[in-house]
Amino acid sequence: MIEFKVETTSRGIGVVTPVGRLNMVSARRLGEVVTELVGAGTNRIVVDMAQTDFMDSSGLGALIAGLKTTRQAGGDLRLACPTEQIQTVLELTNLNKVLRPRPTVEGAFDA
Amino acid sequence: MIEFKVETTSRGIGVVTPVGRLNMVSARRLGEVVTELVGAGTNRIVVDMAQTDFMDSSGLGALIAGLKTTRQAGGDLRLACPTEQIQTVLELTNLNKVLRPRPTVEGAFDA
Amino acid sequence: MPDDASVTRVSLEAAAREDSVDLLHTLVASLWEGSPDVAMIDRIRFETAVIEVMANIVEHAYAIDGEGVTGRRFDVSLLADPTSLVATFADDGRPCEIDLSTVSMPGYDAESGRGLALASAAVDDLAYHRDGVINHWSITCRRQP
Amino acid sequence: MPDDASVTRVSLEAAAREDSVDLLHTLVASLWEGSPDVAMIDRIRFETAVIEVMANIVEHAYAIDGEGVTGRRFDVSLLADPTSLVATFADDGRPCEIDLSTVSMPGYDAESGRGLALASAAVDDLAYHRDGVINHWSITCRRQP
Ligand SMILES: Nc1ncnc2c1ncn2[C@@H]1O[C@H](COP(=O)(O)OP(=O)(O)O)[C@@H](O)[C@H]1O
Ligand SMILES: Nc1ncnc2c1ncn2[C@@H]1O[C@H](COP(=O)(O)OP(=O)(O)O)[C@@H](O)[C@H]1O
Repeated sequence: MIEFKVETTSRGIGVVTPVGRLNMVSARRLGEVVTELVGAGTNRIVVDMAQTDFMDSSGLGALIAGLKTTRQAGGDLRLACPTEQIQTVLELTNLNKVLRPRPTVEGAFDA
Repeated sequence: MIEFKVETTSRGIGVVTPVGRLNMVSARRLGEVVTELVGAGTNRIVVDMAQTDFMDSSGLGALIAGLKTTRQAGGDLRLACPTEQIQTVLELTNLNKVLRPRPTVEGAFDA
Repeated sequence: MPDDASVTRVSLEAAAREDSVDLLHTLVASLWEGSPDVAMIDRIRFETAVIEVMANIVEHAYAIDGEGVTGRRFDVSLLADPTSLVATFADDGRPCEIDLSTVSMPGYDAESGRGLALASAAVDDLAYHRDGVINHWSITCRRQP
Repeated sequence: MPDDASVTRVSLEAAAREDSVDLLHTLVASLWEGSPDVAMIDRIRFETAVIEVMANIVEHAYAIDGEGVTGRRFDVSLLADPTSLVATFADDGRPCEIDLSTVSMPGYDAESGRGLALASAAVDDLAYHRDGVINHWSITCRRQP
Protein backbone atom coordinates (compact mmCIF):
# COMPACT_ATOMS: atom_id res chain seq x y z
CA MET A 1 0.00 0.00 0.00
CA ILE A 2 2.99 2.31 -0.04
CA GLU A 3 5.90 3.26 -2.24
CA PHE A 4 8.70 5.67 -1.36
CA LYS A 5 10.22 7.84 -4.07
CA VAL A 6 13.62 9.24 -3.10
CA GLU A 7 15.47 12.00 -4.96
CA THR A 8 18.33 14.35 -4.19
CA THR A 9 18.09 17.91 -5.55
CA SER A 10 20.97 19.90 -7.06
CA ARG A 11 21.13 21.78 -3.73
CA GLY A 12 21.84 18.47 -1.94
CA ILE A 13 18.42 18.21 -0.33
CA GLY A 14 16.83 14.76 -0.08
CA VAL A 15 13.18 14.58 -1.14
CA VAL A 16 11.23 11.57 0.12
CA THR A 17 7.73 11.08 -1.31
CA PRO A 18 5.58 8.43 0.40
CA VAL A 19 2.89 7.38 -2.07
CA GLY A 20 0.00 5.62 -0.31
CA ARG A 21 -0.58 5.19 3.40
CA LEU A 22 1.90 5.75 6.18
CA ASN A 23 0.90 3.30 8.91
CA MET A 24 2.35 0.70 11.29
CA VAL A 25 3.58 -1.37 8.35
CA SER A 26 5.13 1.38 6.24
CA ALA A 27 6.37 3.77 8.97
CA ARG A 28 9.39 1.53 9.65
CA ARG A 29 10.47 1.84 6.04
CA LEU A 30 10.24 5.63 6.17
CA GLY A 31 12.61 5.52 9.17
CA GLU A 32 15.04 3.35 7.18
CA VAL A 33 14.93 5.64 4.14
CA VAL A 34 15.80 8.68 6.30
CA THR A 35 18.60 6.81 8.09
CA GLU A 36 20.09 5.73 4.75
CA LEU A 37 19.98 9.27 3.35
CA VAL A 38 21.67 10.71 6.44
CA GLY A 39 24.22 7.88 6.38
CA ALA A 40 25.02 8.86 2.77
CA GLY A 41 25.60 12.48 3.84
CA THR A 42 22.20 14.02 3.03
CA ASN A 43 21.08 15.62 6.28
CA ARG A 44 18.47 18.05 4.90
CA ILE A 45 15.36 16.11 3.99
CA VAL A 46 11.92 17.16 2.74
CA VAL A 47 9.09 14.67 3.10
CA ASP A 48 6.61 15.48 0.33
CA MET A 49 3.20 14.42 1.68
CA ALA A 50 1.09 15.40 -1.34
CA GLN A 51 0.57 11.76 -2.29
CA THR A 52 0.32 10.36 1.26
CA ASP A 53 -3.32 9.36 1.47
CA PHE A 54 -3.34 8.71 5.18
CA MET A 55 -0.97 8.91 8.14
CA ASP A 56 -1.45 7.39 11.58
CA SER A 57 0.46 7.80 14.85
CA SER A 58 3.23 5.44 13.76
CA GLY A 59 3.79 7.64 10.71
CA LEU A 60 4.10 10.60 13.07
CA GLY A 61 6.57 8.61 15.18
CA ALA A 62 8.70 7.92 12.11
CA LEU A 63 8.69 11.64 11.20
CA ILE A 64 9.79 12.61 14.74
CA ALA A 65 12.53 9.96 14.62
CA GLY A 66 13.63 11.34 11.23
CA LEU A 67 13.65 14.89 12.63
CA LYS A 68 16.01 13.79 15.40
CA THR A 69 18.26 11.80 13.05
CA THR A 70 18.70 14.73 10.64
CA ARG A 71 19.20 17.31 13.42
CA GLN A 72 21.82 15.14 15.14
CA ALA A 73 23.70 15.20 11.84
CA GLY A 74 23.43 19.00 11.70
CA GLY A 75 20.52 19.04 9.25
CA ASP A 76 16.73 19.12 9.46
CA LEU A 77 13.59 17.35 8.27
CA ARG A 78 10.67 19.31 6.86
CA LEU A 79 7.18 18.40 5.73
CA ALA A 80 5.68 19.72 2.53
CA CYS A 81 2.19 19.70 1.00
CA PRO A 82 0.22 17.77 3.63
CA THR A 83 -3.26 16.57 2.69
CA GLU A 84 -6.23 17.51 4.87
CA GLN A 85 -6.04 14.25 6.87
CA ILE A 86 -2.37 14.85 7.65
CA GLN A 87 -2.98 18.47 8.67
CA THR A 88 -5.75 17.26 10.99
CA VAL A 89 -3.47 14.65 12.58
CA LEU A 90 -0.71 17.24 13.09
CA GLU A 91 -3.18 19.61 14.77
CA LEU A 92 -4.76 16.96 17.00
CA THR A 93 -1.33 15.84 18.24
CA ASN A 94 0.05 19.40 18.62
CA LEU A 95 2.89 18.55 16.27
CA ASN A 96 2.14 21.24 13.70
CA LYS A 97 4.73 23.50 15.31
CA VAL A 98 7.60 21.03 15.44
CA LEU A 99 6.59 19.55 12.07
CA ARG A 100 5.38 22.84 10.55
CA PRO A 101 4.18 21.95 7.05
CA ARG A 102 5.52 24.00 4.12
CA PRO A 103 3.41 24.77 1.06
CA THR A 104 6.02 23.63 -1.50
CA VAL A 105 8.82 21.09 -1.72
CA GLU A 106 11.12 23.58 -3.49
CA GLY A 107 10.74 26.23 -0.80
CA ALA A 108 10.75 23.91 2.21
CA PHE A 109 14.30 24.91 3.25
CA ASP A 110 14.00 28.60 2.38
CA ALA A 111 12.99 29.74 5.87
CA MET B 1 -16.75 4.64 -11.67
CA ILE B 2 -16.37 4.85 -15.43
CA GLU B 3 -15.00 7.14 -18.08
CA PHE B 4 -15.24 6.63 -21.84
CA LYS B 5 -12.40 7.75 -24.07
CA VAL B 6 -13.43 8.14 -27.72
CA GLU B 7 -11.05 8.58 -30.65
CA THR B 8 -11.26 8.19 -34.41
CA THR B 9 -8.25 6.75 -36.23
CA SER B 10 -6.85 7.96 -39.56
CA ARG B 11 -8.56 4.93 -41.14
CA GLY B 12 -11.94 6.24 -39.90
CA ILE B 13 -12.33 3.61 -37.20
CA GLY B 14 -13.87 4.71 -33.91
CA VAL B 15 -12.05 3.52 -30.79
CA VAL B 16 -14.06 3.55 -27.56
CA THR B 17 -12.14 2.85 -24.34
CA PRO B 18 -14.27 2.27 -21.23
CA VAL B 19 -12.04 2.96 -18.20
CA GLY B 20 -13.51 1.42 -15.03
CA ARG B 21 -16.50 -0.86 -14.68
CA LEU B 22 -19.16 -1.54 -17.28
CA ASN B 23 -22.32 -2.24 -15.29
CA MET B 24 -26.02 -1.34 -15.10
CA VAL B 25 -25.15 2.32 -14.54
CA SER B 26 -22.49 2.75 -17.19
CA ALA B 27 -23.75 0.35 -19.89
CA ARG B 28 -26.37 2.88 -21.02
CA ARG B 29 -23.67 5.43 -21.68
CA LEU B 30 -21.71 2.95 -23.81
CA GLY B 31 -24.84 2.48 -25.92
CA GLU B 32 -25.15 6.26 -26.36
CA VAL B 33 -21.49 6.64 -27.32
CA VAL B 34 -21.86 3.99 -30.05
CA THR B 35 -25.11 5.52 -31.34
CA GLU B 36 -23.48 8.96 -31.54
CA LEU B 37 -20.46 7.62 -33.44
CA VAL B 38 -22.66 5.79 -35.96
CA GLY B 39 -24.86 8.87 -36.27
CA ALA B 40 -21.74 10.86 -37.13
CA GLY B 41 -20.83 8.35 -39.87
CA THR B 42 -18.35 6.12 -38.02
CA ASN B 43 -19.74 2.62 -38.42
CA ARG B 44 -16.60 0.61 -37.67
CA ILE B 45 -15.96 0.69 -33.93
CA VAL B 46 -13.39 -1.02 -31.72
CA VAL B 47 -14.14 -1.24 -28.02
CA ASP B 48 -10.78 -1.38 -26.26
CA MET B 49 -11.39 -3.36 -23.06
CA ALA B 50 -7.84 -3.25 -21.67
CA GLN B 51 -8.86 -0.78 -18.96
CA THR B 52 -12.34 -2.19 -18.30
CA ASP B 53 -11.93 -3.66 -14.83
CA PHE B 54 -15.23 -5.49 -14.79
CA MET B 55 -18.19 -6.14 -17.10
CA ASP B 56 -21.58 -7.53 -16.14
CA SER B 57 -24.53 -8.73 -18.23
CA SER B 58 -25.74 -5.18 -18.90
CA GLY B 59 -22.33 -4.37 -20.35
CA LEU B 60 -22.73 -7.42 -22.62
CA GLY B 61 -26.19 -6.17 -23.59
CA ALA B 62 -24.75 -2.79 -24.57
CA LEU B 63 -22.06 -4.48 -26.69
CA ILE B 64 -24.68 -6.60 -28.50
CA ALA B 65 -26.81 -3.48 -29.08
CA GLY B 66 -23.72 -1.71 -30.44
CA LEU B 67 -22.96 -4.66 -32.71
CA LYS B 68 -26.45 -4.42 -34.21
CA THR B 69 -26.31 -0.62 -34.58
CA THR B 70 -22.98 -0.72 -36.44
CA ARG B 71 -23.97 -3.66 -38.65
CA GLN B 72 -27.26 -2.02 -39.60
CA ALA B 73 -25.17 0.93 -40.80
CA GLY B 74 -22.97 -1.43 -42.87
CA GLY B 75 -20.13 -1.51 -40.33
CA ASP B 76 -19.12 -3.69 -37.39
CA LEU B 77 -18.19 -3.55 -33.70
CA ARG B 78 -15.14 -5.43 -32.43
CA LEU B 79 -13.70 -6.05 -28.99
CA ALA B 80 -10.01 -5.73 -28.28
CA CYS B 81 -7.75 -6.65 -25.35
CA PRO B 82 -10.28 -8.11 -22.91
CA THR B 83 -9.13 -8.67 -19.32
CA GLU B 84 -9.47 -12.12 -17.74
CA GLN B 85 -12.83 -11.25 -16.14
CA ILE B 86 -14.24 -10.14 -19.49
CA GLN B 87 -12.95 -13.24 -21.28
CA THR B 88 -14.59 -15.37 -18.58
CA VAL B 89 -17.92 -13.56 -18.99
CA LEU B 90 -17.77 -13.97 -22.79
CA GLU B 91 -17.13 -17.69 -22.42
CA LEU B 92 -19.82 -18.27 -19.79
CA THR B 93 -22.43 -16.54 -21.97
CA ASN B 94 -21.27 -18.17 -25.24
CA LEU B 95 -20.70 -14.75 -26.75
CA ASN B 96 -17.01 -15.24 -27.51
CA LYS B 97 -17.88 -16.18 -31.08
CA VAL B 98 -20.14 -13.25 -31.90
CA LEU B 99 -17.94 -10.86 -29.88
CA ARG B 100 -14.64 -12.58 -30.72
CA PRO B 101 -11.97 -10.57 -28.88
CA ARG B 102 -8.96 -9.33 -30.88
CA PRO B 103 -5.51 -9.09 -29.37
CA THR B 104 -4.85 -5.49 -30.49
CA VAL B 105 -6.86 -2.33 -31.17
CA GLU B 106 -4.82 -1.57 -34.32
CA GLY B 107 -5.44 -4.98 -35.88
CA ALA B 108 -9.06 -5.36 -34.79
CA PHE B 109 -10.42 -4.72 -38.31
CA ASP B 110 -7.71 -6.61 -40.22
CA ALA B 111 -9.57 -9.93 -40.46
CA MET C 1 -15.63 -14.54 16.17
CA PRO C 2 -15.02 -17.83 14.32
CA ASP C 3 -12.00 -19.87 15.29
CA ASP C 4 -10.33 -20.39 11.96
CA ALA C 5 -7.60 -17.88 11.26
CA SER C 6 -8.15 -18.23 7.53
CA VAL C 7 -11.79 -17.18 7.45
CA THR C 8 -12.75 -13.66 6.39
CA ARG C 9 -16.30 -12.36 6.51
CA VAL C 10 -17.45 -8.94 5.39
CA SER C 11 -21.00 -7.68 5.39
CA LEU C 12 -23.04 -4.67 4.47
CA GLU C 13 -26.49 -3.23 5.07
CA ALA C 14 -27.51 -0.31 2.92
CA ALA C 15 -30.16 1.27 0.77
CA ALA C 16 -30.79 -0.72 -2.43
CA ARG C 17 -29.86 1.75 -5.17
CA GLU C 18 -27.98 1.60 -8.44
CA ASP C 19 -24.80 2.80 -6.77
CA SER C 20 -25.00 -0.09 -4.29
CA VAL C 21 -23.35 -2.09 -7.06
CA ASP C 22 -20.19 0.01 -6.79
CA LEU C 23 -20.30 -0.27 -3.01
CA LEU C 24 -20.44 -4.05 -3.30
CA HIS C 25 -17.39 -4.07 -5.60
CA THR C 26 -15.49 -2.28 -2.83
CA LEU C 27 -16.74 -4.79 -0.26
CA VAL C 28 -15.57 -7.67 -2.46
CA ALA C 29 -12.16 -5.97 -2.67
CA SER C 30 -11.96 -5.99 1.13
CA LEU C 31 -12.78 -9.72 1.13
CA TRP C 32 -9.76 -10.35 -1.11
CA GLU C 33 -7.56 -8.18 1.11
CA GLY C 34 -8.54 -10.38 4.06
CA SER C 35 -8.02 -13.60 2.06
CA PRO C 36 -5.22 -12.79 -0.38
CA ASP C 37 -4.66 -16.44 -1.37
CA VAL C 38 -7.92 -16.80 -3.35
CA ALA C 39 -7.10 -17.65 -6.99
CA MET C 40 -7.92 -15.11 -9.72
CA ILE C 41 -10.39 -17.42 -11.48
CA ASP C 42 -12.33 -17.98 -8.24
CA ARG C 43 -12.36 -14.22 -7.59
CA ILE C 44 -13.74 -13.64 -11.08
CA ARG C 45 -16.45 -16.31 -10.82
CA PHE C 46 -17.59 -15.15 -7.40
CA GLU C 47 -17.55 -11.39 -8.05
CA THR C 48 -19.37 -11.84 -11.37
CA ALA C 49 -22.21 -13.77 -9.69
CA VAL C 50 -22.37 -11.44 -6.68
CA ILE C 51 -22.67 -8.34 -8.86
CA GLU C 52 -25.36 -9.96 -11.05
CA VAL C 53 -27.49 -10.84 -8.01
CA MET C 54 -27.05 -7.30 -6.62
CA ALA C 55 -28.12 -5.85 -9.98
CA ASN C 56 -31.12 -8.17 -10.02
CA ILE C 57 -32.16 -6.98 -6.56
CA VAL C 58 -31.86 -3.34 -7.55
CA GLU C 59 -33.56 -3.85 -10.91
CA HIS C 60 -36.30 -6.38 -10.33
CA ALA C 61 -37.14 -6.51 -6.66
CA TYR C 62 -37.67 -2.76 -6.51
CA ALA C 63 -38.77 -2.09 -10.07
CA ILE C 64 -42.44 -1.52 -9.27
CA ASP C 65 -41.72 1.08 -6.58
CA GLY C 66 -41.18 3.97 -8.96
CA GLU C 67 -39.28 7.16 -8.30
CA GLY C 68 -40.96 8.32 -5.10
CA VAL C 69 -40.39 5.20 -3.01
CA THR C 70 -37.30 5.08 -0.86
CA GLY C 71 -36.30 3.06 2.15
CA ARG C 72 -35.82 -0.27 0.37
CA ARG C 73 -32.92 -2.04 2.06
CA PHE C 74 -30.70 -5.03 1.52
CA ASP C 75 -27.94 -6.75 3.36
CA VAL C 76 -25.21 -9.01 2.10
CA SER C 77 -22.58 -11.10 3.80
CA LEU C 78 -19.50 -12.43 1.99
CA LEU C 79 -17.38 -15.22 3.39
CA ALA C 80 -14.07 -16.72 2.29
CA ASP C 81 -12.78 -19.88 3.94
CA PRO C 82 -10.11 -22.32 2.75
CA THR C 83 -12.51 -24.31 0.58
CA SER C 84 -15.28 -21.98 -0.53
CA LEU C 85 -16.62 -18.51 -1.14
CA VAL C 86 -20.18 -17.85 -0.01
CA ALA C 87 -22.46 -14.82 -0.43
CA THR C 88 -25.87 -14.45 1.20
CA PHE C 89 -28.25 -11.59 0.38
CA ALA C 90 -31.50 -10.53 2.03
CA ASP C 91 -33.84 -7.80 0.80
CA ASP C 92 -37.39 -6.66 1.47
CA GLY C 93 -38.36 -6.12 -2.17
CA ARG C 94 -40.93 -7.90 -4.34
CA PRO C 95 -40.72 -11.69 -4.60
CA CYS C 96 -38.68 -13.12 -7.47
CA GLU C 97 -41.02 -14.95 -9.81
CA ILE C 98 -38.37 -16.79 -11.76
CA ASP C 99 -37.55 -20.50 -11.43
CA LEU C 100 -33.76 -20.69 -11.27
CA SER C 101 -33.74 -24.30 -12.43
CA THR C 102 -35.15 -23.23 -15.80
CA VAL C 103 -32.97 -20.16 -16.33
CA SER C 104 -31.11 -20.42 -19.63
CA MET C 105 -28.86 -18.23 -21.70
CA PRO C 106 -30.85 -16.23 -24.28
CA GLY C 107 -29.87 -16.15 -27.97
CA TYR C 108 -26.75 -14.29 -29.01
CA ASP C 109 -28.63 -11.22 -30.25
CA ALA C 110 -30.59 -10.62 -27.01
CA GLU C 111 -29.75 -7.30 -25.40
CA SER C 112 -30.81 -8.40 -21.90
CA GLY C 113 -31.95 -11.43 -19.91
CA ARG C 114 -28.48 -12.87 -19.25
CA GLY C 115 -28.06 -11.76 -15.62
CA LEU C 116 -29.18 -14.80 -13.65
CA ALA C 117 -28.01 -17.26 -16.31
CA LEU C 118 -24.52 -15.74 -16.09
CA ALA C 119 -24.55 -15.79 -12.27
CA SER C 120 -25.64 -19.41 -12.31
CA ALA C 121 -23.03 -20.43 -14.88
CA ALA C 122 -20.24 -18.67 -13.00
CA VAL C 123 -20.55 -20.45 -9.65
CA ASP C 124 -21.26 -23.89 -8.23
CA ASP C 125 -24.57 -22.97 -6.66
CA LEU C 126 -27.06 -20.12 -6.94
CA ALA C 127 -30.18 -20.40 -4.79
CA TYR C 128 -33.21 -18.24 -3.99
CA HIS C 129 -35.95 -18.55 -1.43
CA ARG C 130 -38.62 -16.26 -0.03
CA ASP C 131 -39.15 -16.24 3.74
CA GLY C 132 -42.09 -14.08 4.84
CA VAL C 133 -41.51 -10.70 3.21
CA ILE C 134 -37.79 -11.23 2.72
CA ASN C 135 -35.96 -12.48 -0.39
CA HIS C 136 -32.88 -14.59 0.26
CA TRP C 137 -30.25 -15.29 -2.37
CA SER C 138 -27.18 -17.42 -1.81
CA ILE C 139 -24.12 -18.05 -3.93
CA THR C 140 -21.53 -20.76 -3.35
CA CYS C 141 -18.28 -21.11 -5.20
CA ARG C 142 -15.95 -24.00 -4.37
CA ARG C 143 -12.36 -22.80 -4.53
CA GLN C 144 -9.95 -24.52 -6.84
CA PRO C 145 -7.68 -26.85 -4.84
CA MET D 1 -32.57 -4.63 7.83
CA PRO D 2 -33.03 -1.24 9.48
CA ASP D 3 -35.81 1.00 8.19
CA ASP D 4 -33.91 4.17 7.53
CA ALA D 5 -32.84 4.55 3.92
CA SER D 6 -29.92 6.73 4.95
CA VAL D 7 -28.19 4.21 7.23
CA THR D 8 -25.19 2.24 5.99
CA ARG D 9 -23.54 -0.49 8.03
CA VAL D 10 -20.48 -2.50 7.00
CA SER D 11 -18.76 -5.11 9.06
CA LEU D 12 -15.83 -7.45 8.96
CA GLU D 13 -14.50 -10.52 10.80
CA ALA D 14 -10.96 -11.52 10.06
CA ALA D 15 -7.61 -12.58 11.45
CA ALA D 16 -5.94 -9.80 13.46
CA ARG D 17 -2.75 -9.16 11.51
CA GLU D 18 -0.80 -6.11 10.43
CA ASP D 19 -2.43 -6.14 7.01
CA SER D 20 -5.88 -6.00 8.65
CA VAL D 21 -5.23 -2.26 8.81
CA ASP D 22 -5.29 -2.01 5.01
CA LEU D 23 -8.40 -4.18 4.89
CA LEU D 24 -10.11 -1.81 7.31
CA HIS D 25 -9.22 1.20 5.13
CA THR D 26 -11.04 -0.54 2.26
CA LEU D 27 -14.02 -1.24 4.51
CA VAL D 28 -14.15 2.44 5.52
CA ALA D 29 -14.11 3.35 1.81
CA SER D 30 -17.19 1.18 1.30
CA LEU D 31 -18.93 2.99 4.18
CA TRP D 32 -18.39 6.31 2.37
CA GLU D 33 -19.65 4.83 -0.90
CA GLY D 34 -22.85 3.87 0.92
CA SER D 35 -23.14 7.28 2.63
CA PRO D 36 -21.62 9.72 0.15
CA ASP D 37 -22.93 12.82 1.99
CA VAL D 38 -20.58 12.48 5.00
CA ALA D 39 -18.39 15.63 5.22
CA MET D 40 -14.63 15.31 4.64
CA ILE D 41 -13.71 16.45 8.16
CA ASP D 42 -15.99 13.81 9.71
CA ARG D 43 -14.52 11.14 7.42
CA ILE D 44 -11.03 12.15 8.51
CA ARG D 45 -11.82 12.19 12.25
CA PHE D 46 -13.58 8.83 12.10
CA GLU D 47 -11.11 6.99 9.88
CA THR D 48 -8.16 8.29 11.93
CA ALA D 49 -9.67 6.93 15.18
CA VAL D 50 -10.77 3.64 13.61
CA ILE D 51 -7.31 2.94 12.21
CA GLU D 52 -5.62 3.80 15.54
CA VAL D 53 -7.87 1.37 17.44
CA MET D 54 -7.24 -1.34 14.84
CA ALA D 55 -3.48 -0.77 15.15
CA ASN D 56 -3.78 -0.95 18.94
CA ILE D 57 -5.59 -4.29 18.71
CA VAL D 58 -2.96 -5.72 16.38
CA GLU D 59 -0.05 -4.30 18.35
CA HIS D 60 -1.05 -4.59 22.00
CA ALA D 61 -3.78 -7.16 22.36
CA TYR D 62 -1.74 -9.78 20.53
CA ALA D 63 1.76 -8.65 21.36
CA ILE D 64 2.53 -11.39 23.86
CA ASP D 65 1.55 -14.20 21.50
CA GLY D 66 4.83 -14.29 19.60
CA GLU D 67 5.46 -15.56 16.11
CA GLY D 68 4.00 -19.04 16.38
CA VAL D 69 0.52 -18.12 17.58
CA THR D 70 -2.16 -17.68 14.97
CA GLY D 71 -5.92 -17.75 15.08
CA ARG D 72 -6.43 -14.43 16.88
CA ARG D 73 -9.58 -12.83 15.49
CA PHE D 74 -11.39 -9.54 15.57
CA ASP D 75 -14.59 -8.15 14.23
CA VAL D 76 -15.59 -4.59 13.53
CA SER D 77 -18.84 -2.96 12.54
CA LEU D 78 -19.03 0.56 11.06
CA LEU D 79 -22.25 2.51 10.91
CA ALA D 80 -23.15 5.82 9.28
CA ASP D 81 -26.53 7.41 9.98
CA PRO D 82 -27.68 11.00 9.44
CA THR D 83 -26.30 12.24 12.77
CA SER D 84 -23.35 10.03 13.68
CA LEU D 85 -20.62 7.60 12.72
CA VAL D 86 -20.10 4.65 15.04
CA ALA D 87 -17.50 1.88 15.09
CA THR D 88 -17.56 -1.13 17.41
CA PHE D 89 -14.70 -3.61 17.66
CA ALA D 90 -14.47 -6.96 19.45
CA ASP D 91 -11.35 -9.09 19.80
CA ASP D 92 -10.22 -12.05 21.86
CA GLY D 93 -6.77 -10.72 22.67
CA ARG D 94 -5.22 -9.71 25.99
CA PRO D 95 -7.08 -7.18 28.12
CA CYS D 96 -6.17 -3.51 27.63
CA GLU D 97 -4.57 -2.23 30.83
CA ILE D 98 -4.79 1.44 30.01
CA ASP D 99 -7.25 3.90 31.57
CA LEU D 100 -8.61 5.93 28.65
CA SER D 101 -9.60 8.80 30.92
CA THR D 102 -5.95 9.44 31.73
CA VAL D 103 -4.57 9.07 28.20
CA SER D 104 -2.64 12.19 27.23
CA MET D 105 -0.51 13.31 24.34
CA PRO D 106 3.19 12.59 24.98
CA GLY D 107 5.87 15.28 24.53
CA TYR D 108 6.75 16.45 21.03
CA ASP D 109 9.91 14.35 20.80
CA ALA D 110 8.25 11.01 21.68
CA GLU D 111 8.48 8.50 18.87
CA SER D 112 5.44 6.48 20.02
CA GLY D 113 2.60 6.51 22.52
CA ARG D 114 0.25 8.81 20.58
CA GLY D 115 -2.15 6.19 19.21
CA LEU D 116 -5.00 6.24 21.72
CA ALA D 117 -4.54 9.93 22.53
CA LEU D 118 -4.95 10.73 18.84
CA ALA D 119 -7.99 8.45 18.51
CA SER D 120 -9.55 10.07 21.55
CA ALA D 121 -8.84 13.60 20.35
CA ALA D 122 -10.22 12.89 16.87
CA VAL D 123 -13.73 11.80 17.86
CA ASP D 124 -16.47 12.64 20.35
CA ASP D 125 -16.24 9.39 22.27
CA LEU D 126 -13.76 6.53 22.56
CA ALA D 127 -14.68 3.75 25.00
CA TYR D 128 -13.27 0.37 26.03
CA HIS D 129 -14.64 -2.43 28.14
CA ARG D 130 -13.75 -6.05 28.72
CA ASP D 131 -16.56 -8.61 28.77
CA GLY D 132 -15.41 -12.12 29.73
CA VAL D 133 -12.50 -12.87 27.39
CA ILE D 134 -13.50 -10.28 24.79
CA ASN D 135 -12.25 -6.71 24.42
CA HIS D 136 -14.80 -4.20 23.15
CA TRP D 137 -13.88 -0.81 21.74
CA SER D 138 -16.36 1.76 20.52
CA ILE D 139 -15.93 5.03 18.69
CA THR D 140 -18.60 7.68 18.20
CA CYS D 141 -18.29 10.73 16.02
CA ARG D 142 -21.16 13.20 15.81
CA ARG D 143 -21.49 14.47 12.25
CA GLN D 144 -21.31 18.18 11.58
CA PRO D 145 -24.78 19.57 10.97
N1 LIG E 1 -36.32 -10.90 -9.32
C1 LIG E 1 -37.10 -11.08 -10.42
N2 LIG E 1 -38.42 -10.98 -10.33
C2 LIG E 1 -39.20 -11.16 -11.42
N3 LIG E 1 -38.71 -11.46 -12.66
C3 LIG E 1 -37.40 -11.57 -12.79
C4 LIG E 1 -36.53 -11.41 -11.68
N4 LIG E 1 -35.28 -11.59 -12.11
C5 LIG E 1 -35.36 -11.85 -13.43
N5 LIG E 1 -36.62 -11.84 -13.85
C6 LIG E 1 -37.03 -12.06 -15.27
O1 LIG E 1 -36.24 -13.11 -15.79
C7 LIG E 1 -35.66 -12.77 -17.04
C8 LIG E 1 -34.13 -12.81 -16.97
O2 LIG E 1 -33.70 -11.81 -16.06
P1 LIG E 1 -32.19 -11.57 -15.73
O3 LIG E 1 -31.45 -12.83 -15.82
O4 LIG E 1 -32.16 -10.86 -14.42
O5 LIG E 1 -31.67 -10.59 -16.86
P2 LIG E 1 -31.87 -9.03 -17.01
O6 LIG E 1 -31.40 -8.39 -15.74
O7 LIG E 1 -30.99 -8.71 -18.17
O8 LIG E 1 -33.32 -8.81 -17.26
C9 LIG E 1 -36.20 -11.41 -17.39
O9 LIG E 1 -37.31 -11.58 -18.25
C10 LIG E 1 -36.66 -10.82 -16.09
O10 LIG E 1 -37.73 -9.93 -16.24
N1 LIG F 1 -4.23 -2.48 24.62
C1 LIG F 1 -3.22 -2.12 25.48
N2 LIG F 1 -2.83 -2.94 26.47
C2 LIG F 1 -1.84 -2.57 27.28
N3 LIG F 1 -1.17 -1.41 27.18
C3 LIG F 1 -1.49 -0.56 26.24
C4 LIG F 1 -2.55 -0.87 25.34
N4 LIG F 1 -2.69 0.15 24.51
C5 LIG F 1 -1.75 1.07 24.85
N5 LIG F 1 -1.02 0.64 25.90
C6 LIG F 1 0.08 1.40 26.48
O1 LIG F 1 -0.28 2.78 26.56
C7 LIG F 1 0.70 3.63 26.01
C8 LIG F 1 0.18 4.42 24.82
O2 LIG F 1 -0.13 3.51 23.79
P1 LIG F 1 -0.72 3.94 22.38
O3 LIG F 1 -1.53 5.17 22.58
O4 LIG F 1 -1.40 2.77 21.81
O5 LIG F 1 0.53 4.33 21.53
P2 LIG F 1 1.54 3.37 20.74
O6 LIG F 1 0.72 2.49 19.86
O7 LIG F 1 2.37 4.34 19.98
O8 LIG F 1 2.29 2.61 21.79
C9 LIG F 1 1.88 2.72 25.66
O9 LIG F 1 2.80 2.77 26.73
C10 LIG F 1 1.28 1.36 25.53
O10 LIG F 1 2.20 0.35 25.88
